[in-house]
Amino acid sequence: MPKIPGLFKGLGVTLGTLSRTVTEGANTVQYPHEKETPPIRARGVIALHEGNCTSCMLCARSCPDWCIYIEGHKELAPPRRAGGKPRQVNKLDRFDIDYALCMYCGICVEVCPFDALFWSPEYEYSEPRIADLLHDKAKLGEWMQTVPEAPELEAGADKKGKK
Amino acid sequence: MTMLTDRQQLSYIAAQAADARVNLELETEGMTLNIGPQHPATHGTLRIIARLDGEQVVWAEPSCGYMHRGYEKLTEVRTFPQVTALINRIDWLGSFANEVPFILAAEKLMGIEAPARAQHIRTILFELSRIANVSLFLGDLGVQLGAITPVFMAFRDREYVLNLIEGATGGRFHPNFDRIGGLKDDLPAGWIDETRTVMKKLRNFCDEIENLLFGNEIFQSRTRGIGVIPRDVAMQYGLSGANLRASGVDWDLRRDQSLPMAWNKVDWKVWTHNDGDSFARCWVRLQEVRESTKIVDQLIETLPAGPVMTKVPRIIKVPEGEAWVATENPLGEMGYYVVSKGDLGPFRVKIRSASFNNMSITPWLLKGVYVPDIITILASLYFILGDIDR
Amino acid sequence: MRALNEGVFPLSATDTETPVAVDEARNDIIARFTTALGDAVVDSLVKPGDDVWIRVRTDAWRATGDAARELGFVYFDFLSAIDWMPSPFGRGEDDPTEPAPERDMTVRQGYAGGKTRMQVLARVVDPTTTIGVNLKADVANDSPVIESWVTVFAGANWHEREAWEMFGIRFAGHPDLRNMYLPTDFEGHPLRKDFPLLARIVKPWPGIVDVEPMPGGGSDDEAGE
Amino acid sequence: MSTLSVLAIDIPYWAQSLLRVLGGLVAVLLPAGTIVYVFLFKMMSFMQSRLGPMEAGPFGSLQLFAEVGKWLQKEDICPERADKFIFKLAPLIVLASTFLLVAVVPFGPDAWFTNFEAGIFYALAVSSVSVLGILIAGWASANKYSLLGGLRAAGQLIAYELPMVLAVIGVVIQAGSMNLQDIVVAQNAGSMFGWDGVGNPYVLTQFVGFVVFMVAVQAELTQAPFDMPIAESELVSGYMTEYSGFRFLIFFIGEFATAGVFAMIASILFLGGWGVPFAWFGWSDIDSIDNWMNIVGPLILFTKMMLVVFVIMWVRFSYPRFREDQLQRFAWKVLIPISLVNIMVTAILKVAF
Repeated sequence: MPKIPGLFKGLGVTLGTLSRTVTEGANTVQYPHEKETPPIRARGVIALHEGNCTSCMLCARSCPDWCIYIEGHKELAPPRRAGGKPRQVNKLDRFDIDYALCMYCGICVEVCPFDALFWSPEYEYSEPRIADLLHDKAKLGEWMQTVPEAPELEAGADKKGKK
Repeated sequence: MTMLTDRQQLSYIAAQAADARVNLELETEGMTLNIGPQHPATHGTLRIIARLDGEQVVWAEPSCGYMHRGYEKLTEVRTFPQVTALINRIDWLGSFANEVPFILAAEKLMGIEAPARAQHIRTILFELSRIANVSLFLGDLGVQLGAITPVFMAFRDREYVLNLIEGATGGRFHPNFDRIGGLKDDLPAGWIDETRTVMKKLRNFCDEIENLLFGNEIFQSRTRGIGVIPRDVAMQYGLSGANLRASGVDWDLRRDQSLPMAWNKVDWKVWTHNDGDSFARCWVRLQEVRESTKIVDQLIETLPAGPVMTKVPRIIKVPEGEAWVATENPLGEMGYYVVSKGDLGPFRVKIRSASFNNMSITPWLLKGVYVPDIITILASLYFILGDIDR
Repeated sequence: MRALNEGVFPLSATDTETPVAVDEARNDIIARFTTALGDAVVDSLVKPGDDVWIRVRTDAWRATGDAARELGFVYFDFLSAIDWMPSPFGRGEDDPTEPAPERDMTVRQGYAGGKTRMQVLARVVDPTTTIGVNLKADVANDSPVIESWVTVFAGANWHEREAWEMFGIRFAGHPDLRNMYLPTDFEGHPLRKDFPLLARIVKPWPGIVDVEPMPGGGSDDEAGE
Repeated sequence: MSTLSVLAIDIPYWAQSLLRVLGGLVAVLLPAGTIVYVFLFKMMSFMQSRLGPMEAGPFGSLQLFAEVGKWLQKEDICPERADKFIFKLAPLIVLASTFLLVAVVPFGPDAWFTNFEAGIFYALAVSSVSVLGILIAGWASANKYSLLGGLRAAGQLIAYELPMVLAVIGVVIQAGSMNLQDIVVAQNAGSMFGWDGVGNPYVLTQFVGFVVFMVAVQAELTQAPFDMPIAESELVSGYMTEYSGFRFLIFFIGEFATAGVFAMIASILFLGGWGVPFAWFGWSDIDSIDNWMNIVGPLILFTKMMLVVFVIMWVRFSYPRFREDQLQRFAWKVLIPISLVNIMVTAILKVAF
């Protein structure tokens, strides 16, 4: 035979939530109309700073899913100082990330020795077709504008410990 | 047969009798009910083949593998940092907790230890992922038993925890934040204050769930005495986590093991229950969420200053050897048996996931129960399909 | 065997914080197993403060399980296997246009040694002390068969099914040795090292350096400044 | 008297019939739609800290039409091994029971479809017809989940038929009539132990009967905690599993329309129906009531219905569900004895006073 209090407490909880929702508003975010700002560190999409990339292939090699495709060739660039020798640089022909394969682990961003890859919290880049998720370097470059500054760290953090 | 307990023998005899009754007296066949692979009670793609006599289960057998991703094979072709990204996905609700034992195993082989601050943050994030995981369990439990409201409350309050995890690590579900030798980064400013308020909300959520669900007499009549696992059977099947503690075994790897983590630096309690039934399992989990919020509260107050990364070579090669590290994950004991041959990647990783062992008891446990009790028992055993199939 | 309902475990985390050079408890485990099993214990290894490995004779596997239970190791943790042969495919990151690289294919077993390519590995724990022991046994290369533990630990059932389908190790006495995950008609045993990982074969590795050399330029393929 | 005689115009019989059918549709669909929007969409959402539908119309008020449109365009799937004719018939039987039920509900002194002397008897009998629809829906679907759901529904609905009838008997004894209109009048014109301040709503004098009746209604409507025939987490919607498109829609409408009609009957039996006791304005019997009560009466009844449905839905959104055997035990060992005792006490008091 059920005891009354337990059953009534449950009714109280739902009624309490009802009145709280009516008076204080719901927890829902009406997405297309209002947007939440993701945290600074949110791993939304990988942006490419093309000028920094030397097509060293480190990111493509360390990607667990093999979703980065890089092609490049070598070129002579004008010397830095007047009268110097022309420099040999790697020119990037293709830098594609297949976001259909990417699992957002961030290893490529971490291994990049030249700071060419960044995380951006941008998240609205869905495509109707899965093949369209293969984004080229032009598209990846556009996302560079959305890359935020790294956040301040909590008290007691040792900057040197950071890699 | 030494493995048969009295209860098992009884249910076996009952099953035989049920079969005989069905086949001879009423001249009807028992019905084979195929629960899953797509079924709301199976959290994914588990399939349970149940042979029924009316609504009573005569024989039931889970059939796994609908989501088998072959992680043990995949780890063999990946480097250690890549494996970390992969094993996030085993128990996808408590993913940070999956990384920790693997990283600890690799650190053990390399003979290094993360700095104190990193250990603290690891423990905080570990407990946060436990809260995120188990709070969803508490809500889902309601849905399995027919109450629809708790799950929305769980989703509502889990969101705060996920925001915390995302704020610190960048990933809501798959943080990939743990590195051999420490952590990828330190916490962002303001994170600790936010954590403090969220932990209050979570404790409030626990009270709400307790009033809404655990105090409800209907809930109690549905769970008490259903799916009783005696202590020795639980041990034989290698059950772990709340399932083991609900059977009266006072065992928590966080307390009973020396790992370079911060659990032994704070004050908390391991909850056990003597009944071993579904209610006990759920109740123990509810208490665990509360304990976790306490652990997090204490740890954020005592966070030591310092680096979060010790010195490790840029290209990590783990020395040859074998190591076993298990931690008390949200679902139970999760362990990695890592064999390294001094290479960039592990030679073999045996992933001992909690749900695999927890589910292996179901053929024994489901005998003789009613169809609704299948759902109760599955819900209370609490498995994540990715954790069974790996 | 100590009674479980004595409750709180004596070994708290702080007791073993500093690894000791000689681990009495774990050495004692080996001694106890040797007493119980006699010469069936082939090899053993202790990492002080960490873990203990014991390798037993193949035909004593079942007896080892029984002995473990007798000795108080009543908690069954897991049972699996290891294929010690190095993978002939490496990590699948070879250039398909080049001839396959030479690989060292010598089979080297891990802790507590071994003679065969495949070993069964199981872990049982004594819940009163929370000390576990890793048990290993060799299985023959040509027809891997070993006794089943199902009658010792009921939970070994699924683990043995998994080991059977993944490594092709047959467990004599297992009541229901069928595939755990894979379809019934699946051929091969995926976790054996000679089973190729198709995902790494159908697609070439994108990390192969293919930066075209400068026309008439040098042949260095080092990237960067 | 008919629904239209209040307007004091003579219209031909066919037109009267047409108007009655339209009135019946309104009386079934309007409460159903309101219940779905107010309780299922909005109240449930608020209880779960969310907003519910917000896009279709202001505050999602047109969501219902969007839903109906969606269901109507969906493919009408019939399983290959189903008994096709019966399978397609089942939802209609369920809905028909609702329409038959609303026929005896009085909405005002003269606003009713038919004034039936054995009204409550008829209502309880007709409400059981839906069991038939559910049972054949479960059987004809050729699906094991549906079959289990249908059988559970049959067992459950039959078990709860009895406490419901027994709970009503108390009211019938007190009112001395089985006519729903008479019961309404008896409540509003009556007095409680000599005090006639609020009339005699039977929720006060028949409180035990009211509780038993509400529990039985909850079970009859297969709402949580008695929703095992649907049990989406076990039986994946039970007898409705195989239905799609407009047949599912009919089940859906049937569920909430029946909830509305049962709530109306509950408010008629226990809450004074279309009358408000303190607004009885000195009328002593049904013939002396002013005509405008025929307009206000339905609104009052509607308000009371919403109150009753609120309780039904509140319980539904808060409780987990029973197990089938626990439900049977509850019906036979708790509800039926209680209602039998209630009848005895009522009869004794009736004779005594």
